[in-house]
Amino acid sequence: MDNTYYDLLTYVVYGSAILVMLIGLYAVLVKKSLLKIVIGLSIVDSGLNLLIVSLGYLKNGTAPIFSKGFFELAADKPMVDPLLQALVLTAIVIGFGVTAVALSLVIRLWRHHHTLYIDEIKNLKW
Amino acid sequence: MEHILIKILGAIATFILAFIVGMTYGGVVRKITARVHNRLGPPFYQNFIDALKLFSKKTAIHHGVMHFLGPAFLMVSSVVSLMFVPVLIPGGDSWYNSWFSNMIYDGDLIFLIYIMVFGSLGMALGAGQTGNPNSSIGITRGLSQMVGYEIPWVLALVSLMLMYKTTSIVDFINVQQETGTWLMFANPFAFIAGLFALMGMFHYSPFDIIGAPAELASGPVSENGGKFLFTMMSSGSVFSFVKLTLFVDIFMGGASNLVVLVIKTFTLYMIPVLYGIVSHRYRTEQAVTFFWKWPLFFGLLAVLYAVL
Amino acid sequence: MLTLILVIFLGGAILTWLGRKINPLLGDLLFLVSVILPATMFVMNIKVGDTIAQHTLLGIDLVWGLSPLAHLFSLVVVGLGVMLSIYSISYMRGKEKVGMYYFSFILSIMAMLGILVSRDWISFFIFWEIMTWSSYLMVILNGKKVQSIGIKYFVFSALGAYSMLMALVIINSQLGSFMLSDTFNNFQHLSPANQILIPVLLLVAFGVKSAVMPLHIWAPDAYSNSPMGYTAVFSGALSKMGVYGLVLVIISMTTQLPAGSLIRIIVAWLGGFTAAAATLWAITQDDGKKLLAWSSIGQLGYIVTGVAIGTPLAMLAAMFLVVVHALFKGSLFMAVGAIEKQTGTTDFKEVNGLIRKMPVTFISSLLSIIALAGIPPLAGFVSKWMLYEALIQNHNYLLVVLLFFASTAAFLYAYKFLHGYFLGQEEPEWAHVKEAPMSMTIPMLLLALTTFVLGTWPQLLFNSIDSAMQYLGYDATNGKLWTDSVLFSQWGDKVALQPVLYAIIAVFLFFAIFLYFKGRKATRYVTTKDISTSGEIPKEWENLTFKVNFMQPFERAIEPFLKRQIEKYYLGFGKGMEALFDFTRRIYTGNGQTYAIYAIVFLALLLIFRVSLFG
Amino acid sequence: MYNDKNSQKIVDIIQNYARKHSLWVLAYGTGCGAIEIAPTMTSRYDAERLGIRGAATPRQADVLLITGYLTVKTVKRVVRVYEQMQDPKYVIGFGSCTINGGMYYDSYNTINLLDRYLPVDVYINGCMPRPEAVIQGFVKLQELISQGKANGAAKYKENLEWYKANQKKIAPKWFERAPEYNW
Amino acid sequence: MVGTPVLFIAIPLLAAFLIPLLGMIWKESVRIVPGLVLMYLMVLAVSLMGHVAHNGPIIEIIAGWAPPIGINLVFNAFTGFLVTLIIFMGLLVWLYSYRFKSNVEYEPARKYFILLMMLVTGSTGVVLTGDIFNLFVFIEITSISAYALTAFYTGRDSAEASFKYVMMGSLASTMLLIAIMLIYSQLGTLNMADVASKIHLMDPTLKAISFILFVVALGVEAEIFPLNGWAPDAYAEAPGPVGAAFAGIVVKAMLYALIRFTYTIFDLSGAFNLLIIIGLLTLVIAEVAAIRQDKLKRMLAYSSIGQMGLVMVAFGIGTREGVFAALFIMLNHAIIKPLLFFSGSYLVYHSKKKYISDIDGMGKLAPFTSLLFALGAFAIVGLPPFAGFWSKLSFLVAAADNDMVLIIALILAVSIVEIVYYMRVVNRIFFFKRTTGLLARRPTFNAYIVMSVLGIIVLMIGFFPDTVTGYIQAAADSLFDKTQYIHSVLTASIQ
Repeated sequence: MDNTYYDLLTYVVYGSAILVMLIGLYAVLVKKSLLKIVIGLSIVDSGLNLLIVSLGYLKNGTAPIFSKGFFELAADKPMVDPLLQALVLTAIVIGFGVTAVALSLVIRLWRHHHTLYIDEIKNLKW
Repeated sequence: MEHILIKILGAIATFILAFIVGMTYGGVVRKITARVHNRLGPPFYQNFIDALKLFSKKTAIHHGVMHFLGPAFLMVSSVVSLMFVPVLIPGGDSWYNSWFSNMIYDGDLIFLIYIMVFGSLGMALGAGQTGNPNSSIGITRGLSQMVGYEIPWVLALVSLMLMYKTTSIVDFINVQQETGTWLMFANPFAFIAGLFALMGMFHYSPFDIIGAPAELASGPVSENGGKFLFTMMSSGSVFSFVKLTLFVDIFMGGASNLVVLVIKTFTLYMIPVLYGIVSHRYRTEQAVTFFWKWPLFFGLLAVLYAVL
Repeated sequence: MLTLILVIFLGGAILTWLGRKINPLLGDLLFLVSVILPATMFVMNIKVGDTIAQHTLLGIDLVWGLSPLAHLFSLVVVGLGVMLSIYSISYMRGKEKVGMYYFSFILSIMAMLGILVSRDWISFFIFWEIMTWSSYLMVILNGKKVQSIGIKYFVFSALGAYSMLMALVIINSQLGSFMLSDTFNNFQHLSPANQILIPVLLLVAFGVKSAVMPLHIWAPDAYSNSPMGYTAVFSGALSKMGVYGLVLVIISMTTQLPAGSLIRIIVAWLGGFTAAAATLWAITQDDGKKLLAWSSIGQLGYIVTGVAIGTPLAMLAAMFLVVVHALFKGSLFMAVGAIEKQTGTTDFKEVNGLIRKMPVTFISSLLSIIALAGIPPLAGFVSKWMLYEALIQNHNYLLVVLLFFASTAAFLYAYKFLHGYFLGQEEPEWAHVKEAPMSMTIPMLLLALTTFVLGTWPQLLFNSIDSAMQYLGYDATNGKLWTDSVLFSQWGDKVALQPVLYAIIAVFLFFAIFLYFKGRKATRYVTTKDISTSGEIPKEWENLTFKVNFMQPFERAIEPFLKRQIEKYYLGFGKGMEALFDFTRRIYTGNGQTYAIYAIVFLALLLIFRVSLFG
Repeated sequence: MYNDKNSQKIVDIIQNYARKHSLWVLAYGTGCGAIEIAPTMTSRYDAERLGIRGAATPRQADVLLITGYLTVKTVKRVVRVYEQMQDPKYVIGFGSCTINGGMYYDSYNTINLLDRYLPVDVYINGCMPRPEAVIQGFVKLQELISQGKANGAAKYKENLEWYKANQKKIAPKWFERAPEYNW
Repeated sequence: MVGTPVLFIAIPLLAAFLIPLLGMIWKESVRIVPGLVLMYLMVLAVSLMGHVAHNGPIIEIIAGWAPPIGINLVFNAFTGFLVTLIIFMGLLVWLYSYRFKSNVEYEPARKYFILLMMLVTGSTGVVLTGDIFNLFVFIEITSISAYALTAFYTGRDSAEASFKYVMMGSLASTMLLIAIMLIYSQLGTLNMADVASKIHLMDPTLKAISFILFVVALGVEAEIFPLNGWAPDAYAEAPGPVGAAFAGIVVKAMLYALIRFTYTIFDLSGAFNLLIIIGLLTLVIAEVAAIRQDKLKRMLAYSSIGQMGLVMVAFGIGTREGVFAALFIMLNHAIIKPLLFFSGSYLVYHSKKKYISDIDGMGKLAPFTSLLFALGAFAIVGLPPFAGFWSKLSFLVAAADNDMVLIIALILAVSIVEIVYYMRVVNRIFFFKRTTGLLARRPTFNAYIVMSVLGIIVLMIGFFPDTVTGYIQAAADSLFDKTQYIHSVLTASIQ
């Protein structure tokens, strides 16, 4: 592959990741269902994770794993930044945790209000 | 010691003079009023007879200690303010002038204004203790009216004070002696404002709502007969003498002997009396606001005149 | 020593509060001890001096010393404090929240002394605030209208206190020192804008406490709502702290300003208007407490005017009035307290004819009222005379007329006060009323008699006022304005007080004896029901005393004035603000999504404006 | 007593002179007779030239002028007013109603003889008496005063029980709770 | 030395995981173990503070990789001060909630104390860490435990509050992550000191954007207007001690992160102005909202937000005195606001809706609690001689030194608003007649101790502020000394 095509592909990947984030943000800001909001949050997370992973990608890079033959490969193939992947792993775990908490809260809210319509859950205001 | 004795004798003489002149003026005013009404009127000495009768009347009851002290306060106010008013020009040409300069160097005009209201307060207390509602109503009317006329009065005095840089009455007389111009001509606006205030002070019509006999049963004095009334009456006579003399001293150049004094005070006295005879009666708030209109205007004019 | 005294006060306050919880008597005892002991220590041991004690907190030097000026004020505080503490024991007996009363009482005495000994702004401010909140506790002590009156008081106090705080941090930033003396000495080093700003801020601060006109609206309610035993301190001493501050600001700051004379004229006129307006309001009151409250505001107006004019005679008058006002107003408030204690009400329309029931209270009230009205020979006259002379000589002609008007109108409420409680018909309802206990009557009588003494021999007080004025930078006035008991003005006019007194006493005795002995045998007392009422005999329950709409004619005359209450504007402002606040808080809609939108919008805004923010 | 002829000293003569020439009248205008007071006092007949003038309250008054009939209702007030007046004091009965009830002699509600309830010094006859008669009545009273014979108050004091008994007959409740007679 | 800074993170985390296991053996241990842990940490914090004062900052390197590659913990005067504060507050919250309700079930207590331990872990981690991504992780730990604690009560609207918190929090974490990525993509490092030393190499636009993202992300947690919509709900609905923990622990840690970014990592000059602007906005809006509240805890929450705004303004002054004032306010707020929350939650204990009107006349029923509440109210509005006054004074002095006259005026005006609503409550407590039949709840013995300790500290700082100012001064100095921070971290080696 030549560089132009690679750059273009990079932008496409970045762009689609950001698009995914924006879709999630749309869901969070506009959708009225609690579940959809939670899903939106989750989508934002996913998009961000995609973005971060793709940021760390290098052309012809190899996985940053110490394995048999790694050093042979590394001689001509650069290693993908391992830090970002570690970060994304952590972020996925955290995102999972947050989603879990959010969903449990949604269940509680459903029990309490018998609705998932966010405009009706406004007992606390002003 | 001798000095003090002369002072005391002088004070007594002043008091007697004030009493006689004041009483006589009262009688004469009644006579004049009667003549204006096309009546014969009582003799000019009628007030003396009334006083004597009141004095000889029994006073069987009282309403408490302030009832006693009220007239006494009134008398104190009159006599003490008399002591501080130069009845005749001090050091004048008549041989008896020194008799009437009691304590005139010991107090100035502001002091005099304050000591003059001492009596009103005492009178008010005495009237209040009788428990007669008419008395209290009269008192509140009187005090309200006093607040009314005090403003033009003070404005007039202040304008003179600032013109001649003094607050001493003797100095005012001296100024008039030196310049030869009466202050009523030196600052006519002050005189006009002061005259309005004088009318208020004398409680003749239209400012006689305080004692209005028909509706208030003579107001503050309604529970007082006999010697209470006698004391009030004589104190009132002395007090009108004080007011007139003060006015004459300030605005009309003082008096060098008794004759001049009598002429000047009597002339001055006729102004409120004659105006009162022909005028209607103001309600309290009308009286108060009256003083806050033209008299106030003249007072301010007087101050302006003095400043310029 | 000074620290010890203040610590005794503070500890005494807490101990009294605790002691009161254990045993009322113990509380009373501790209260007396913890006021009188440190007060005595203060008077005996604390002499005028620059630095008596010094502490360092937060890197700021807190320097305590006693200036001659403060010494004068401290006399008022200590005197009133001791008198009122004795009075309060009886006054508060059987009431609620006595522990809190004692606590706040002692704390405010401490705070006032603290203000007076402070030589730096920080300790000044600390004690100022302690004074504010301890008096606040007093204002709301009876639990009536707490939210309106108390909050009003606190808001205005806070307004004043924060103005002061602002001024003093600016001073510190400009001059690098919190010391009062540095502030005044290096005032010229401030920038021109600050030279105006700081005096104005401080004037607001002190104007609030001394109830100058647009800032006075807390005062009538606060004065009348606090327990009477404390109101005397409140009006007599606590408001004087504002005056103390005004003296410092006006004499030490505005004299160094080119625009200072303008500020002073404005303040003087404000004082004059305060005196006049408060007097008119006092006339319309039907409650003794409120009447005296307004009257206090009016008297403070005179003081403020005198201070603002600032000539030697005016200052002498103002300082004299500070002391005298504390005396007579203290006595009057105590009298009202005694009446409240004995009858349970302070409404003029309910209480009548107490003169025979409470003669001592009446006599002290009478003396105090005469002093208040400024009638010779009592002390009120001395200060008024000096004030008028000073104003006239200083060419403030219209101001003198305004004050004269206020002072004349003061007769109306003075009479209304005496008439309202003591005169009028005696009612069977109040037949049981007894004179207040000795511990209440003696302090008030003592204060009233002191006004008598000071009215005749004012030089007793002039000497310490003189040293205070020399401290403020006036020339040695001794010998110019008075000798013995003769007052002089610069024009050479004078009033000799002793002859006046002798004349009055002589004439008075003569006529009193004349009236009394002339009819002593024949005269007997009849009840006040026995009056000439068109032949009608009033029934027992018929009360003919004239009380309702007492000053109605006068009120009609001043109606255009009465219609315009400053308080209404303030209330409107407050309501408007609250409505605005209510509107503002609807930003928090309660919808999580909205908050998310806020977050995104905020982010977007920051991103848009990042160039202007970060360049 | 004040008006005892035999004991008139020089002081009493002076005092009586003053009393005689300074009669302050409390006109109790109960009946139609009050209409005659006004001309008596004003320009036409001018009673003030004799030192006679109106008083506003009983405390200041010397003469109680009862102008006309007295009903049961008004007599109570009149007695009260009389008792509130200070010594020396005089009563003038004005018009025939005070003498014998006049045209109301048989009314259930008027009193016929004022003398039974108050000590009248001078009666002025007529229905109504003209101002000249009124003035003459006053002059008569002045004469009596100067002679020391106008001693109605003293009579009232002496015969207080009799007067009181008469008064109580017509308005028992009122007079029982009336304050004691004060002078 | 009793230990190393890493224990601040490790021990509570370990405790959080051990509590359920220990609970199986001895049920009471779920209550006692956190206390023991926190007490130990307190001892540790104090001794480390002493060490730091003499020997300079402690840089601890985790996992054997030296900075800038590995993760390091920084315990200097500033972070140590905050850690001590957090641990101390944690200890008080633990003591207070030891038996907050007389018969707390085993199950909720276990959850509660686990979450509390997590909260402490996260907060100390945020303060101590020297690595940006690590910071993110700790922020998330704190947040998630805070979400859960907010929703602790099942009966009320706490789930709603918590959900709002989750929404805002996860958006914030997204932004935080983006910002971290921006920095990493530009500079290739995540070590704070390293980033700080290389920040001038960054593209200015991206630098500004990443800073803005940091501000917004951390602002959500630090309750900046307009990102604080969740805060009043969370404060109001969480249990009383949790509210106190939010005010005393969470917000402090988050604010620390914000300040660290502003002062140490980024070199944007406009950042201080931004802090002042958002601080003022937060302060004004929060106080304005607080005056119209009818629920006590909500009012306290708004007041808390307002105080945070004040702290931000103080940090925005940007001078050493400003930082000193900010830290002082933080300290006072961390002491007084828990006092208010602790006493306030007893005052409205039996009230269902927690209305302010339900505390009318409480002064008679619960004198001690009421007195402490009043003390707290007096202190927080800055009345001398209580603690709040000195911090306010030092703030104003710092502001005046920078000629911020209008800001001073605005803040003082807002303080009047603050006085109004606090005094209204105090008036109600002491001077109103009891309108509801609700009885007062007697505080537990522990709560008495906690509240008294707080009250004594309030008085102590009020009368002798110099007992704490030394530490604050050192902390301010250490925050201000950027080069020293970078140097000490980057030259640290594995001992």
